[in-house]
Amino acid sequence: MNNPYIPIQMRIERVTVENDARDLKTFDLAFVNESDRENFKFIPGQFAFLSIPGVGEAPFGIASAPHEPVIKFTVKRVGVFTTALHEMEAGAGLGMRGPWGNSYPFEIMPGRDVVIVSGGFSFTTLRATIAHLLLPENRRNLGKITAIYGARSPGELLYKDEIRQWEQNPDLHLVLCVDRLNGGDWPQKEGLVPNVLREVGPKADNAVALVCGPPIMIKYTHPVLKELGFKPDQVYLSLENRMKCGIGKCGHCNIGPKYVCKDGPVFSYAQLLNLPAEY
Amino acid sequence: MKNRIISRDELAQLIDRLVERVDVYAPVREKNGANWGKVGSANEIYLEAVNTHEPAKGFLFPRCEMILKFDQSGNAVEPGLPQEQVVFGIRPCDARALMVLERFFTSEGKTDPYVQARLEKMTIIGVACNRTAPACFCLALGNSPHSSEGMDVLLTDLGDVFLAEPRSEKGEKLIAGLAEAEVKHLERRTELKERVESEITGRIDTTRLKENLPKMFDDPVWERLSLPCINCGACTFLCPTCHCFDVTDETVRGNSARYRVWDSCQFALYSRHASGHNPRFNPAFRYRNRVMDKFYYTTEQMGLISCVGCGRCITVCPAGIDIRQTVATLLSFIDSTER
Amino acid sequence: MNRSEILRRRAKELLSKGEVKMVVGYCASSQPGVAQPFFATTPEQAEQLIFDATCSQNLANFLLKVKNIGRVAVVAKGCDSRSIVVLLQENQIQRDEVHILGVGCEGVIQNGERSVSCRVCEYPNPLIYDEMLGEQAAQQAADTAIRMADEDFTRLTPDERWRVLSEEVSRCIRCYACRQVCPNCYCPVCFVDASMPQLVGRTHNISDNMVFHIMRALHMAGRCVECGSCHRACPMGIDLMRFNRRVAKIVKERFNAVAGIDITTPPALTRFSPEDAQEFIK
Amino acid sequence: MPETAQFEPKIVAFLCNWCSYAGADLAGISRMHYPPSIRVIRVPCSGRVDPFFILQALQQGADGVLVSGCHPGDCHYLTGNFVARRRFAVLNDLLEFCGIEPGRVTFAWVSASEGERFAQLVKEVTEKVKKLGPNQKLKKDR
Repeated sequence: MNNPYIPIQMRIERVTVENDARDLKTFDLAFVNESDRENFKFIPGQFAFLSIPGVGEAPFGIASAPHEPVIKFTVKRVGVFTTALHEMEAGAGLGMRGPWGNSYPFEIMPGRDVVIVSGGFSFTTLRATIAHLLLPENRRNLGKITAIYGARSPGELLYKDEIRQWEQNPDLHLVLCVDRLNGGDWPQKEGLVPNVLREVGPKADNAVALVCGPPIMIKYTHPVLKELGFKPDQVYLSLENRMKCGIGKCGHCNIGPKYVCKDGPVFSYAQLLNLPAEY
Repeated sequence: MKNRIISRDELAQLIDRLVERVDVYAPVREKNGANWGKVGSANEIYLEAVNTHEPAKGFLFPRCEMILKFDQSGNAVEPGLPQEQVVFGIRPCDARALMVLERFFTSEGKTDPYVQARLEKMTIIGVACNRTAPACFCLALGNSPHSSEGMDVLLTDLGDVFLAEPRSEKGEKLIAGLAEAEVKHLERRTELKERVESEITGRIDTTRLKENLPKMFDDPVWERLSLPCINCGACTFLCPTCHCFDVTDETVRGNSARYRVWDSCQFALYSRHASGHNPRFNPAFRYRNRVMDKFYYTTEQMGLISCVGCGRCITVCPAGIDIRQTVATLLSFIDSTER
Repeated sequence: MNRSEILRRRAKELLSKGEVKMVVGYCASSQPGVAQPFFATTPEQAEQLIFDATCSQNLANFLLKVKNIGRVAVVAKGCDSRSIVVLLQENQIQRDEVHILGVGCEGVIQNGERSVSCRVCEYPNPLIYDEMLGEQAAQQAADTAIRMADEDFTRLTPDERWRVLSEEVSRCIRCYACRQVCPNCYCPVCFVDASMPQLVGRTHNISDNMVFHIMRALHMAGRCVECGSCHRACPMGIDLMRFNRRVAKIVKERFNAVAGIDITTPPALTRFSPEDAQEFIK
Repeated sequence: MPETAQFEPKIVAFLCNWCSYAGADLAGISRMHYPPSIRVIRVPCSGRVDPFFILQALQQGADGVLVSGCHPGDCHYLTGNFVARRRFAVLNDLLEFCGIEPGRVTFAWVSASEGERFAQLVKEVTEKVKKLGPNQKLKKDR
């Protein structure tokens, strides 16, 4: 009987520091034994638990797209586990459990425009989604892809070299914005994500909106999407609650009767409307 | 499956035979009442108390359990399999609670291996209630002091003998050689059943709860209902169907292991994010979460109300809160708003 | 007119005249022998207020919970009033926001008998109040059995004392009812819940349980009013007053201080005197 | 308790930075010999020593704890050791009440000039803890 609590062994291939404060790092993990790769099939939007023996476990959104060779996680140093993880260099081993949760609704995207709204360092699963959607076999049956990604300052933007290329990519209308420009050579819009979204004003009919960011950003993005004409079942949110097991047993991540780890983390806004605002 | 009868001596011998083979847990005498204990012989068993102080939850889902041990190179090693154990003298509400926990931990393809392993190694022999306590309200939720859900064998004390009703092959094998029950025994049991059921008066209208509780979520009544609640974990830890747990790692002198320990949605940091954001920072939200989970959320998740009416959360609450009154206030509130 | 009636009459007056927004008191609960903290905000609700030997919770704890709704009246027994003094001294509540309805107390009950802390209580009447409801309670002789048991306990060898206390504490299921029911325990994040780093282990072992109870007793030094709420709240029936009685005795003998009986002298461990004994220091 | 010859006690010593730590330095500089049983943790003042540190030390395998600060009146922060004295008084009595053997946890005042006295103090504490044997109470062994 397989035990969902046993992590599979992974090895850190590469660690890239994402911001000047050095408290955001991206870890590229490789499977120690290739056989584990088969039963780790995931879709962008899902998450996994990283495990360090004796330190603990924590859930993180998978930042790499399924077609990429390594499994990417971007982690901010906030507590005991993330500090221990940040002290690890390439070559170190750690455990990974997953993939858990559902994914973004790729099955309803063909033939429609896609609007991606993201803020802060939760751009991880949406980065995976964009990379996945830009694959030729996915891109061709999609309409316009608009992505709005905001951060506090240019230094805090994740995957800088990648998003520079994406800015030039004709298949994707990427708008980067920062709360305050501090000079840098990188021209971006200045302003908060919800305002920039209103400015960009993507068309709502036949479109799907994917939103992921801190609770405060989600709170102010909804009215703007509503203004632009997005109906609740067109908007999908990736939520983040405290999680301890990932398989819907420990009870921590509940929003009303639903568990974010099992029934989410991606919910349509229509679903959330008849759930208590406990996220 | 044949109902049989078993005398007190035969029952004592049955237990003493079991004790040689497996660990037998049963209610034993404690300061003011009874509580679970491992018994060495039948005469240590004490069935006079209406129910044990703690529920039988700990046998299936222990308060602290090692789930993984890490060897020197950091590989995770599963702990050994649990031994065979017999839980004797469990009351119908607690047995139903074990069934609720089983359904929760093994639902929808994501089975918890530790609870599953214990389930397979557990024999449950229940004893029907012939007396009730002021806090008992199993009947109010449609259960009964004589129900046998979650049991392998249900015993009913008829006075001179016990009526033994098997509910699984394991149970049937256990009482195979005994004399068969006659009609008079079954009549005596029904008579006892009606008498004890008459002692529980209140009824909770569970269907109206299911329809109306979702609408009650943002109602200000919760603020007032939760004022006396001090958000301790007593009710959740003593509740036979509360299943929340925390996972924590501990390293002592070099060897580290991962543990699963009981947690409570009443604790302030239970739902706090790493960023510090806490969706249920307000004590009233946490009290609401427990009542909603017992009477509404689990009906959505598993199609049954997870409260079994054992009354422990009522007797143990330091603030004297009665969950029946909370539910009654909610229902009366629904009436007033509906008019 | 008994105290419940006086209480109801006064509560209705206070509420209807708008002198207070809420009267924090007790009402009957469904469980025999245990009252329930009750928060009357309208004269009609005040009708349910009672006061008798079942009113065992320390209501000072709830003052912290309702302190932002304006002026509040609270029913205060001897020990409750001492807790209010401690909370005032520690600036947790403002004196002008609390209207204290003092009541003499003959001791509250637990499982039908007088609670262990009431049997040795020396302050049955409130030390601080705005008005007294009914007569002062008579001072009852302390139950010498408890004093004798404490004496006998100290004569045991260290190993025996440790075995007795660790057996008690091994039953602790860390539900924190003792902490949540105590007016003195108002830390936003308790040291037991601090997880960065995890100071006290969350797994079940006697060492962590003992550390929690020793530290809690130490945090109560010079502040615990021995109301016994923690002892009565413990679902596992652990003898918590054994720790608190001892700490209160140490503070009384060493610093001649008793918690919450005089608002002008701050709690014992927030001050010092050059002449403090130091016989135990090398 | 049997005299366990080969038992080398592990003693955690919280030394206040201004007096006792300097006293230990002086003992070292003056080549005074004292048993290598103490593990020194430097704290700004004896008032900084939270009783929880002492309990945690005993939990994680220390056989004895020594807490030493400036003599009353010499405190660099004026009142640190006065406040600590009351805290240690309650802790000392409560630990004894709980059954921790007297001598397991020792409090002392050692000034910066008392190198000799510091060495003597460590000898005494080590002898006492050696006689008490390894600490079992409060020890967290999983």
